[in-house]
Amino acid sequence: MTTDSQPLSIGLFGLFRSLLSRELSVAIRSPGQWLNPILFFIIVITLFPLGVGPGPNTLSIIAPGIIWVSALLSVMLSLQSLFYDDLHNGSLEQFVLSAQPLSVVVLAKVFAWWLLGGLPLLLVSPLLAILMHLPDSAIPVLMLSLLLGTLTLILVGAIGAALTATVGNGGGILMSLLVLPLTVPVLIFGSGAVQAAAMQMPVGGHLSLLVALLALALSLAPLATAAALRVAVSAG
Amino acid sequence: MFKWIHLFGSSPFVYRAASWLAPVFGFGAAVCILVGLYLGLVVAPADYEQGDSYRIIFVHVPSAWMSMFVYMVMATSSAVFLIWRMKLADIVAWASAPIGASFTLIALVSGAFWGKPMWGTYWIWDARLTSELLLLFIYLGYMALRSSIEQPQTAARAAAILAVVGVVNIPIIHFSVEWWNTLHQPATISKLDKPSMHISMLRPLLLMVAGFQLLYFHQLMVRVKTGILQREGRTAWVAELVANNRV
Amino acid sequence: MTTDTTNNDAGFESLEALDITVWRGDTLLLDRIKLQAKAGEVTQIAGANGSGKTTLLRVLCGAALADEGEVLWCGVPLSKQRDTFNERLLHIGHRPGVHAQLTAVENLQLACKMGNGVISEIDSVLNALAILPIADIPAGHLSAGQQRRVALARLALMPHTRCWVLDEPLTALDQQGRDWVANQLQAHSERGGVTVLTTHQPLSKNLSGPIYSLDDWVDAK
Amino acid sequence: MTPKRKQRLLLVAAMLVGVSVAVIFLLKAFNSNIMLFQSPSDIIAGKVKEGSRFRIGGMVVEGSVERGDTGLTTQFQLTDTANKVPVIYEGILPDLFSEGQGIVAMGSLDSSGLFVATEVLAKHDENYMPPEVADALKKAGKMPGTAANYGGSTVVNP
Repeated sequence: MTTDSQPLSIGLFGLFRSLLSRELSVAIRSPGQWLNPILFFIIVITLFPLGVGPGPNTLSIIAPGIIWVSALLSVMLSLQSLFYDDLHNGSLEQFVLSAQPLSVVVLAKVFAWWLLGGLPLLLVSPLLAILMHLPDSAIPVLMLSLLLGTLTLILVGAIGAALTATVGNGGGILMSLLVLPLTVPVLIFGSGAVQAAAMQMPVGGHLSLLVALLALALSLAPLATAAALRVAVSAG
Repeated sequence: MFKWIHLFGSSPFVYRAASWLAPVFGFGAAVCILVGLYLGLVVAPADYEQGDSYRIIFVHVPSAWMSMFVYMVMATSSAVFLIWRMKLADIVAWASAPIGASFTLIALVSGAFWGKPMWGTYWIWDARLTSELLLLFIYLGYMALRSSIEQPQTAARAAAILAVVGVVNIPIIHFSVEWWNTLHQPATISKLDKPSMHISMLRPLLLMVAGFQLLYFHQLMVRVKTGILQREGRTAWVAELVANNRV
Repeated sequence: MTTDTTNNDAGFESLEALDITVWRGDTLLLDRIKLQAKAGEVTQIAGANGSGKTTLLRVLCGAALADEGEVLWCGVPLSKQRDTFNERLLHIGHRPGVHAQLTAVENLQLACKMGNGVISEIDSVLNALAILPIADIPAGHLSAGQQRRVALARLALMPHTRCWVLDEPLTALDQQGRDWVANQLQAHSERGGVTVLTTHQPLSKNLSGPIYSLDDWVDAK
Repeated sequence: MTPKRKQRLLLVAAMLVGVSVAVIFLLKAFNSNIMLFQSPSDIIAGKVKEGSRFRIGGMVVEGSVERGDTGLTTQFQLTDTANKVPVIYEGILPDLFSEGQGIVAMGSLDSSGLFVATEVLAKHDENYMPPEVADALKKAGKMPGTAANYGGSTVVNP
């Protein structure tokens, strides 16, 4: 067909970039969206010494698990509203009905969300590691595991956010219910890497698995999210 | 050549087939389970190491196996529904979810009862039990998602996507939990070349597996009938069924 | 712009609905709706509130699925040519896709990038719509009519689109705004484009085309 | 090729690259041997710091189990056939705990090199058979999973 030769004025990367800057401009104007999850992360972690007791030995044993579980919960909390605005103001419908690939839209949103909801966790984690008496040698591994892990969590969580976008009240809880069992591998290898580092055991295996999970999530999760968004839009 | 496949798009045909098959499967399941229980609980000898407590295997292993099998059926029919928009496939997935969840629950509870004599506690975070627990959560999530979306079409498509996502994830979850805790025994029957189970114990186990399989098909047929009636309630042929009191 | 290539099928394009049936729970919302929107005409869908106008429009542009029936673009089902159709579609829905936290310009820039629109024209179009002075305020602070105008600006920014599906484009607009929309519709029709819209306001007399009333279908049931 | 087709091809290619990266790193992880517990040899070799918590896996040395006079304290030695580590545990042992059995214990080393366990888990094997068959196999020395042929490697990589 001759009409197929109409050039697309914008490449995939250009599209990704403009969507990313759109998401970031929205986020800058509503700072609660990304500030609250990071505060939640810090507060939850400080609750554990108060609940479990301040003994440095106990704390250092549970530290990798606590930090990772808190990161997981904070990401899930922040993800609940990932598609809410765009579904309700009709932007999502425009994305679905455009000729641009929806999975690129999803990737841009996910990446923006990671910059706002994942990267800050990564940056404050050394501070929390010190509060939890995690051995200093484990801190680089903690940060690296969070870097790989939070991105995977957001990619997987986006599927849940898209599936529950049309569910009004209680959609957030439902989303966690769907997604949390699917995030178990990330939790296992993420906290496993930190634990291994704390015990001075090799961490290469754990980190390789986190990279593998991330690569798999990057290539498959946006497809599932895009499919779920089409369903959400068709519900009106 | 594939003309017959269109029959499965016809609800009255499927309804009649299910009505006919349900008692057949039910009878087969009853026979297999009764004979299997007799052979397993009365005829089969005690184990050299675990004594009589190993006999829980005759319930635990078939239900654990079914919990996986039913999920595979659910995911496959969900994929078929997403690709070809075949309504029957969605009904099968909808019908399978609670059955699969029940099998998972039975596997968990029987595993816990087995764990008491074996490990000295009802629950330990062993790999097999943990993945089974996560599988139960996935089943529950599927059902929760289905029931939270009001529009039946939307609910069906969203749930189907979740089932397909789950089927990619379940092997990964299984594998990672396995690594996380490798204390459980390796699968007993998966070594097809040389089952490490004595024939007197293997026979009732296989019978129980067949019985549970048939039980699932029986339950599936019953629920598929319900599902068809729910979705086709507004059609003439259902009205006719009701009028003739043949539901 | 690449109007010379798209004009090849001008005058032959059409959007057709074949027996569209939609159930909302146990009630039949749309019952075997047939309609044909031809090139160069403005096809109107009328009907009382709740008669299913918005749903029908969403089915026509492919955002929602019908329980039965099919939508054809140039004789080919939408499901078989999603991308081809989406490149030619301009849809302004009941929720117009204007993000409250972005300014009019930011909203339109993204719309142009997604839909291959003319970014350089944004300022002049906003000027014509009399909202240029408020173009740098987040859209959430604008009035309903001003937000409508932001959404409608896409009509002028994407003249290459061939099929316009508009849900109540005239709502909340004053006389000047309605005239602007009528001019855009006329220009689109003259380019040989297809238009389907719903409205409660009378359209300008220059715009010709069939009117389908969903109320008639309700009566026929 | 139309831009649209090219774009779609690009996305599919990116996806395939992603999946292959996943496979490559998966294989890499398999080769790098994630250790879930330390073996007695690792501990003798000083790979573990005193006081840090870890899991130890091995086989209970025949004849090494001593029950304490008071209460539930048990002391025994764990081996991977090459080295031995003494273990002390206070609590109820699982039924399957016996000499020659593979177990995993959680705990930490004290200053004298004694492993203080807080938890002991018994591995049980994957064989089910009547006692007579087991006896016959034992007599013939073909019993799977017993001390006779329970190699160190089986314990370390179950």
